[in-house]
Amino acid sequence: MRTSLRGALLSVLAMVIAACGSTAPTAPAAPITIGVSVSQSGDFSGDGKALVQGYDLWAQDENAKGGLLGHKITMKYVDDTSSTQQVVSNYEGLITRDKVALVFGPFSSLLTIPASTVVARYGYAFPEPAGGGPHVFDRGLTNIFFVQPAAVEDNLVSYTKWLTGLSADQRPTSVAYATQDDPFTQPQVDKAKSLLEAAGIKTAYYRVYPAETTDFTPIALNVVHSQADAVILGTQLPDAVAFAKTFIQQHYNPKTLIETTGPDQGADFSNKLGTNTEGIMVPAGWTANAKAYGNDKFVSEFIAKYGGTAADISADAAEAYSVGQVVDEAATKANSIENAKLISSLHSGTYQTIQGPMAFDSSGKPQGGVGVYIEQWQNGAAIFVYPSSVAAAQPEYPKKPWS
Amino acid sequence: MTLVLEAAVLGILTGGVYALMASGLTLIFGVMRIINVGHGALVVLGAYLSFAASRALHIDPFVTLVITMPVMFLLGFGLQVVFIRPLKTDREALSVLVTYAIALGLEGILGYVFGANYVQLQAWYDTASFPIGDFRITYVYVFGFVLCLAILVVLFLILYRTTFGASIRATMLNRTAAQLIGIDVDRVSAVAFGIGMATAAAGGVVFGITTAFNPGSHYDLISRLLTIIVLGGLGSLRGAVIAALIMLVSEDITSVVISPVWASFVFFVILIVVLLVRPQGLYGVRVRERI
Amino acid sequence: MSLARSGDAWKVGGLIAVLAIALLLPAIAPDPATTNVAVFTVMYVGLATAWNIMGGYGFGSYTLGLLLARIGMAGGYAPFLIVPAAGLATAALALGIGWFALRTRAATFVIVTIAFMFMLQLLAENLVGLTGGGGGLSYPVPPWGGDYFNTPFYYAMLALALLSLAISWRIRRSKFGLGLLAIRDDEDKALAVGVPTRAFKLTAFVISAALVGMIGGVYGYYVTYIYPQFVIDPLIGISMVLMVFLGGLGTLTGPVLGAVILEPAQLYLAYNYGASRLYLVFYAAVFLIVILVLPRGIVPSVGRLISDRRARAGPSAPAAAKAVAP
Amino acid sequence: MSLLKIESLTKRFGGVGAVDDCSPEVASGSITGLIGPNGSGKTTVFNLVTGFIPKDSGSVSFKARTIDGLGPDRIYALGIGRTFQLARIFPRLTALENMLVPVRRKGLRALFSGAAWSHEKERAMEMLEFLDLSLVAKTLGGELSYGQRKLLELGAVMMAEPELVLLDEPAGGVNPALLERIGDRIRRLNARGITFLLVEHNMSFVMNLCSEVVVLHRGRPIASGRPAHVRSDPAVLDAYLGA
Repeated sequence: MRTSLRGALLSVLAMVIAACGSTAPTAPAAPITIGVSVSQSGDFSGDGKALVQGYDLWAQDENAKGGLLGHKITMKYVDDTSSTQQVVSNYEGLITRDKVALVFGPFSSLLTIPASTVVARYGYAFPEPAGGGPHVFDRGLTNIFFVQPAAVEDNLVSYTKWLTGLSADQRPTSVAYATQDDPFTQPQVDKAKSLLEAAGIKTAYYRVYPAETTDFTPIALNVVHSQADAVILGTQLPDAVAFAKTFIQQHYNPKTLIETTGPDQGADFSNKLGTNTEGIMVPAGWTANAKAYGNDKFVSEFIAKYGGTAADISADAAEAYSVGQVVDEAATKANSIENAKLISSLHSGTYQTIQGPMAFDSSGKPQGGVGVYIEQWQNGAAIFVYPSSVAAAQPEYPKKPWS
Repeated sequence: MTLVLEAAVLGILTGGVYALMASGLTLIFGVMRIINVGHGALVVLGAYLSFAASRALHIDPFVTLVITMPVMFLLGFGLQVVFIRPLKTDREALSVLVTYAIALGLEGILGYVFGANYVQLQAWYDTASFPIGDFRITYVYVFGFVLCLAILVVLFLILYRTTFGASIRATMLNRTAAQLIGIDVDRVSAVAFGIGMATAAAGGVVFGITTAFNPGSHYDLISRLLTIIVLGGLGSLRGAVIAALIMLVSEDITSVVISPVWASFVFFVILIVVLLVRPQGLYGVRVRERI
Repeated sequence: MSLARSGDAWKVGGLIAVLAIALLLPAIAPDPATTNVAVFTVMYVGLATAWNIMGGYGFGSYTLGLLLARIGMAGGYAPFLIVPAAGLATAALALGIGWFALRTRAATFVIVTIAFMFMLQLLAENLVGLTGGGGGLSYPVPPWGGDYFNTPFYYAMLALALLSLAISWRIRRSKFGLGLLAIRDDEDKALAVGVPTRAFKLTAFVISAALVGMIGGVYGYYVTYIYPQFVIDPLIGISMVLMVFLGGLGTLTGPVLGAVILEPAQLYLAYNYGASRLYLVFYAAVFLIVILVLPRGIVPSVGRLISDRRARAGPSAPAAAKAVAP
Repeated sequence: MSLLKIESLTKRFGGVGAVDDCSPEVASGSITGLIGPNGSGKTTVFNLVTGFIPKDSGSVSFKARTIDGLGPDRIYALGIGRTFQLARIFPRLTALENMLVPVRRKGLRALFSGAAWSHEKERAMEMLEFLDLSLVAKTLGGELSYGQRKLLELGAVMMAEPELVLLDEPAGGVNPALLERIGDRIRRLNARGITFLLVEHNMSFVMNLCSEVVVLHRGRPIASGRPAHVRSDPAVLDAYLGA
């Protein structure tokens, strides 16, 4: 009895949603609004700004070529103050009050997860640039599409491939790991650790530290003491810089050092370390130098619109831009911007982005073995060094001494 | 073992910075009986001012203190006059809200002016170090520690060797009595707030060189500073210094011996145990008025 | 104040009207964007009313989330039925913390409570096997569609808010409540006239923790995913304090009014002006103005205004003054 | 017969003896005055007896039962009430509510039922009447005059029907007319069987009111007895003049 009542309710809802969805595309040239909740204050505000840059640039490009399937695009941004409560309200508001045609994702898994259930409730597709933690995909939702070359936990896989592929005499024998307790960083470090241990490389040190930590020096000192050949750090920008500084201060120079975030943030990273960025690695799905689909155009337009140099472009912006590219191709393929059709078309086929080609499985995880590459700072810029298919230069190994 | 020793040394050196930041907070509490929740934001403001000044004038971050400390002093004086002095009823509770609002406002303004990206003060010595045995000590921590020590000494001299310091101490002991013997408590409060801000500026410089910060950094700072001054005893300068050292040393040692995730846990356990035995904190005076 | 007052017919009428609007709101404004704001607003009505402890909120969220995960209960109406378990667990925790923390008083008590809260947060983050650590804890997702989804949560929150109001109303009119008011005014004096202050404070602490814990449980189920740093957050406490102050400390209607004004305002400001980056400055400015202009909060200030006017109008002034300021 | 018996009470603050081997007694039914120069430890004795501060050594017994180690609320429950210097009342409660706070009830259910049972209210109103405060019953404590507060504090402390009441400077800061009224009410309450121990600086007030006087000097009693007798004690004169 109860179930049938609920069933009836759901079918009514489905009709309502379908009705809403069908109003938009009836007039082909009708302008549409795409809603995004971004963090403009609070912890993620730096990344939030980069997302806006990427989305805006994409919208500008789309409008220049006539719009998304002919619909001129307006982006609507609302601030989630980096809080889960606000992000839930925001997507609710964007979809039901502002009746936006499409929604794109916010920054970080932390906010993507609560937002995704709201978006799913309304049958909207949820292409998102920055929510790749394992829990994003294990909630049984089918509307999420994580537009990065690999699920977060696989970010360091190509790095481990590179390490284990080194000749026996060169290969590091011990690794020190330290990571923030964060759904973005920890899964990748843990996966790298299990892969390297399986390959017989011993773990000299492993620590998780709280995301609120402000004084990283004691942890860095432990890493120094381990005297490991390789160091793998699950960091954001501030700790990425702090670890490197302590290593320099303590004259500790591992053969290889990789940090999950920080070294990919261009000038924001290098203006704190100067020439000592040399040799530091970072897993990256995107680089300004890559020859992927539309990347040159993205880079030149970005610099024209926001100033700076190619090295200043945050990967967040590129990921946001890719979200737009994926949606554009899916809309063309489905010949519709209805969410239901977008969702079903995104579940099949391969999509070209400035981060390279990608496909999605039923939970929205990126597929196709494209993987995340390794970037290394060489001569003052971060460039792709592995795999050789995309590399602009050989990896520098062992890394040079600190200057 | 050496690691524990290193952690202890590091804890003492960084503890000096926190001691400096906390001393301003505890001074303000002592004189005005208000908790300045905005203190963290004011430290961050000090760091940004030094950042801007060292960028614009191409001078060493420590040298910028010549500019930022007077500026912050005046700012503190002004804030006290405009926002704290008008509070007549429920001062303790309302001042928390007012200073919290000041913190939010500052965060907003700093975000508007400087953006939300992390910045850090640069100096030639921020990665340089000298060896002591196997361990290398970083110049910047030593410089910071010496600066904090110097400023704390000046602060103590002002408090214990000048007439104005005497009126500050009298106000700390008993506001009403100080008023009765002719001390201009309002002026003392404003100056004390100014001094608190000046120390925040000095703390901000060292904080800004050793840590990457952004406008939102004040939340972490203030929660640490508050626990320090409570452990030390609200209003006690000596207590703030000792408590800052206890906090950083215990955290750093826990971090290297057990795990970073339990570092602040251990400190909170220390805090709670101390408060259960001495609710007034290590050096606090038990305030039980009028019995 | 706490003594019964008769003859305030307009007051009773207003109460019924407000209650009717609250009960019928989902029918009046079925738009989910509105009901979503309503859920959070009513949540804060409950929280601000039960305000006293902050950590209980997140603890309640975790209790319910873990219970649901252990039982393996699917999303639907059933989880609401075990919300009281979250309240009981939080109350038990508050009993322990309060017993320790209430050896201290005033400012130190607040700090000890906050220290305990940080410890809870750290435990939630570090006991990864139990809570999922910093990765967060997932609730079952209720199967309802967007148009209906908010309604059950709204009524659950409303029920808890009304329960909080009923309990605090009952307490205020009781001998126990009189003792609490005395403690608030002058704790040593209360002790001197025989009020067992520690037992009273502990009882109040535990009652409010139970309410707050239940609200936290419903919140977790509503947003379907919780993290230690968001649900065990000192800022939630600050919001509650601000609401109470805005509305009027020590009044029954104050926290309700504060929550009804502030929570929608904050959601609205961040939604509409967040992009301008000056929203924080704006928020802080409003905040400062309210405190400096209405230090007693809206309800007592307005009450004073009305009583002043009555004082000018008629001779029964003192009685009227007391009648309006609740 | 002594109602309150204090033996070798000692309290030191940071090495300074505030109360030193002090053993005064309070006879049942008396109005005993505790006098002495400033800083002689009178208020400290009050705080020690009522359990507000822990004593270093010595013992206090009330009705031949020790009350050592009990908290202020328990001591009040046993029948020892006290007032404070500078009249402490609850400023945000009405005068009537101030009277109701000290009323004692048995049982948990009673605690959570109405704030004022009608017979309690009656008693409170009677007491307010007795003190000439019935007109301000509904006024907030904070809005009362200083004299009204002193009377209110005295009346409130009576509500739990104590046998002994410790008054800390009942005459302090009060005008002569009110002084008269306070003295009169204390005397009338005493006539109803309540014993008083009071600390006071106003000598004529003490000499008029008290049946017994104890003189404290540097934390020790140096004289005791009838007022007239104490007044002429050379040790007392020394203490006041030579201090």
